[in-house]
Amino acid sequence: MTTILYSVTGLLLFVFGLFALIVCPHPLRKILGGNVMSAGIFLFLVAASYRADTGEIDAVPQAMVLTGIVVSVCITAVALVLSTRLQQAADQGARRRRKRRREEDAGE
Amino acid sequence: MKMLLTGFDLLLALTLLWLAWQLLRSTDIFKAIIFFICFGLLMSLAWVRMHAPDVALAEAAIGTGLTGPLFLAALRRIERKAGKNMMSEPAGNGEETGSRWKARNREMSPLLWTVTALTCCLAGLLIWTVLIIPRPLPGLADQVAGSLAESGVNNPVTAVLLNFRGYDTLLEVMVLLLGAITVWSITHAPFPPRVPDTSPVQKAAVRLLLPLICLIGGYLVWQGAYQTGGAFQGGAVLSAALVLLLISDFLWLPGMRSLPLRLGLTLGPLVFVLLAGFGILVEKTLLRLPVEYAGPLLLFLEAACGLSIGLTLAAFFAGGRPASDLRETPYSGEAKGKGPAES
Amino acid sequence: MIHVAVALFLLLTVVLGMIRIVYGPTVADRMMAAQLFGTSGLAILLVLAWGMDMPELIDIALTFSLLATLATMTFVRRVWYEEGKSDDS
Amino acid sequence: MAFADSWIVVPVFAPLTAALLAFLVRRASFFISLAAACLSLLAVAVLVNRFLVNGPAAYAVGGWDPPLGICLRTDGPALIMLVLTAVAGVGISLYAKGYFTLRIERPSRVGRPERQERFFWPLWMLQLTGLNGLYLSGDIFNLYVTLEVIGVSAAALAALSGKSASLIAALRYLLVSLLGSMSYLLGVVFVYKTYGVLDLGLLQAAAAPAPGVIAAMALMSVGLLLKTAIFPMHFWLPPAHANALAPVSAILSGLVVKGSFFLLFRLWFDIFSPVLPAAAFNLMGSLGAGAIIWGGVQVLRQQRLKLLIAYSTVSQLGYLVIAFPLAFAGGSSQAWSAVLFMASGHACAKIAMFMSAGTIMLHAGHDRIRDLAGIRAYLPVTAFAYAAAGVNLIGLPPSGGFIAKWMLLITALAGHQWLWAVVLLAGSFLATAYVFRVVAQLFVIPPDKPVITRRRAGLLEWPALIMALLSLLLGLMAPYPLRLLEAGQIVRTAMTMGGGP
Repeated sequence: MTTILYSVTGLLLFVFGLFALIVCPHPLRKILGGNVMSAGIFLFLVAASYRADTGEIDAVPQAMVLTGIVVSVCITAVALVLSTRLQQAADQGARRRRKRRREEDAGE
Repeated sequence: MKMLLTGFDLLLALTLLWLAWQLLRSTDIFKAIIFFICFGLLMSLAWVRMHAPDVALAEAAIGTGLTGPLFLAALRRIERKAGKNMMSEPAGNGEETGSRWKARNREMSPLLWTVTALTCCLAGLLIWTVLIIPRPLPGLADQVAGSLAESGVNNPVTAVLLNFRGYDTLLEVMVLLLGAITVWSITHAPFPPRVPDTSPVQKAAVRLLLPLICLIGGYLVWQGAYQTGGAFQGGAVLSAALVLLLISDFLWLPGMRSLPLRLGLTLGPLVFVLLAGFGILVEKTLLRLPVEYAGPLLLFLEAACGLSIGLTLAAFFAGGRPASDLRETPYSGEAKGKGPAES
Repeated sequence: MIHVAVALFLLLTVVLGMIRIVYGPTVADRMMAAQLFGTSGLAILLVLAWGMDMPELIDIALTFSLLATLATMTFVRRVWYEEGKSDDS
Repeated sequence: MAFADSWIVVPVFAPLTAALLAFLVRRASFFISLAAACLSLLAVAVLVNRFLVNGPAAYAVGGWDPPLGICLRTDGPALIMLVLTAVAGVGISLYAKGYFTLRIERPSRVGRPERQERFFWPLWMLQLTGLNGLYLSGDIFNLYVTLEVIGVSAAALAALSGKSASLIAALRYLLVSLLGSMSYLLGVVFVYKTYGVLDLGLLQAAAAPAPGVIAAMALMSVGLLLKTAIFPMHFWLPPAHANALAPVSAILSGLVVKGSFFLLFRLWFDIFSPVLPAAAFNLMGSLGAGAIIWGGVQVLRQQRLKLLIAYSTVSQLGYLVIAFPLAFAGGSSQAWSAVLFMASGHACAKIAMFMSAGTIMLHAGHDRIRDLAGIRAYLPVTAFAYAAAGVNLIGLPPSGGFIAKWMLLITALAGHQWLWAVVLLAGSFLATAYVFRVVAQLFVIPPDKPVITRRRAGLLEWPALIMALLSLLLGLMAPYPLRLLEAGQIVRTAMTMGGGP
């Protein structure tokens, strides 16, 4: 019961994240979606190998999830820095355009 | 008892789903990030319920403790122009004001309908597959238990992570380093204000917390061999100490030299590679550890990796290479604490 | 038995606390709600540590409590605090 | 286990160590990287030699046999990809040195090319680590980690130029690659849930129809198709490849997409072929047909040289998946030998093309095809390299592309699969059209055009020519790769598990 419940929750989280990653325009939202997606997969992975009746714990999926969490924080950080840099570039471009326009106005 | 536990699980699962839905749907990005922090917290409770305390600890330290602040810091940098109306409730859809990602019209376009329908189908199919798969297999639990004595540690998760599947972990540590190199290659860290106005309360708090956090981080790294803990969790806690320093805008930070940082970042992977080579020399097999020395070697490895991981995660938070790297100096450029224009 | 009931009750309060996050109205309210959330979660962890006989959960609670300051400080310094400053960069 | 067995780890660990050192000691980063590339080439040569003598090898990392530990394996297809990567690795390293030297000499902005170069080397070495790790790995979760190494370093390389367009493309690339690897990972979870093991060899033995397998294969395949940019999931590729620095474009287009494709190929043919229905193979074939035709038409519409080459990658990748139904129906090894020929020939040709395009861009300052007339007079070697690589894309003898398309066509005709045969021929016509469109421009001498200054560019021109000639002469060298594949095939049928120390 517990296994099924958490497995299904994990899969639904995966689908939610997938939906956000595809549909939302804002990069932060996309990255959040990716995080939810990976959390869903990890939950599914551990829930699928958890056996409530015997209480037996398989360490391999847990190690896999640890690896996955670290990888996903790494990708999150890179994506965040990329979007920050992108915003910076856009701001700079806008400032440059504004300055040029001002100079043109002054020239006239 | 059983029913109460089921009730707890059900409530937890429903709340997780509701939170995920909210964080993906809410109009305000800041709200979404707060939801995300709460989401991480509840995920960690779910890990506890799955009897995976190592994962719960990692989720607490990395997933929530660090990712949340990462998002908050990035939000500030991205939504600068939108900052004006962040204090009050944004009128209507304040999500994308001023940023380059303008809010699209919220009407359901045919494309959106298609994507929604497809994802619903996907969810249905996946859940159906899970329901028809027979009982879970024993997996590799028996093998792990059988070889645990030769691994040099008592915690099965650490044994899998560092010994049985050490190659995976080496590549994973490399992914972290790769992330740090990527972040450095993209931009330089934003420069703190020339005269930081950190409040005395915060300074005092940092002074109190810093040694405590370092202590706990070291303790978690050391404890990994016996029970819950390990290089990743301990490293994440160590990085929290560095992040506290970064947030408090200490003056000496912008002048940080790049070489010691690079040494620190590569220390863990270097030790790992040396250990792998040592395995070839001594046992003629990559990454193989002599059984009698496995314990101390793994502890040494964990310590080195913990340090590097802490530094790497802090580098993620800093959001770029140090200002002194490659002949960039903090205040040589334009005035008013703004860095030299990149690109 | 009793610990599960207490944990369930605490989880319920957490769910109720979410109202603050949803209805705001300011960012500070939301941040405070999240912090409160963290405190309740910590309590749940401690209760479970005692009830499920898993002492390692105390370490998790400790980590949570230490790292909660991180989010708050980031919020104060990077989101809230710079609000007041002139922002022409 | 003997010392000599450890050669198998060198292709992974040489670039890995080089990445660490190149990040630490930046002044020597080029020499460190070149040394690592050469060392991997040497190691791959040793591996090929050992393979021909001893047959496929398995190496249990850390002395832990599967299912607990991770196993590295060599077999025919993996070795072909390793040889390709190692050769291309040396070529690209040399070219990149020339490229950055020239850019630093004439800086567009002070300090920027230096910075790009310093970060290029460790990232490139990590990319090489990921690719070699992927080809050698025998564990589906370890493959996920290598996929992430490849994905992140590819996005980082794509962002290296720092232009707004390339940043947008890199962010999209990163997110797409995240989506792909997540989908793959969920597939891995389903596999683990169904069979309880992660090792490829054990999976091959255990592969029997089970409820979770179709879901697992669908998820893993979609993820890998997305990463390989197979039509209609190719949307991210042209901007990412076209806006990157020239050596980076060569890496991305020549090597990176081949990595995820190789994994797809391995899963479909080595592991799960008994449990997959014929319809799945036909679906893959139709994706390939779509890629060839749609991509080919898109190429013809491009006005920029680098975009043109990037779209041609989309089109050429179609040939790789169109072989799936052919190999399934033919039941012969010919179709999948053709796939490997196609992959290596295309990799060499595409690397040569992007190198030439980069050289042209450095000299002319732009890459508008309209204004490139007569470049041959100034950069004869580069123009020739472009044309020679084009011959491979069209599939004229004696190129590797010719052998591959010939084998595919033979299989299609033998199996009476006329539709695929028609698509193959149509693709060749489209390729002819877009290759000659550029080649004609390059070789036409215009009456009065501003002379571009030719600078000393040996490191820019010769690696491109050598890669182009390799792709051109691959057809003549065909017996050697085929020998590797045949040796692998004997063992494929009787592959034994484990093989630890």
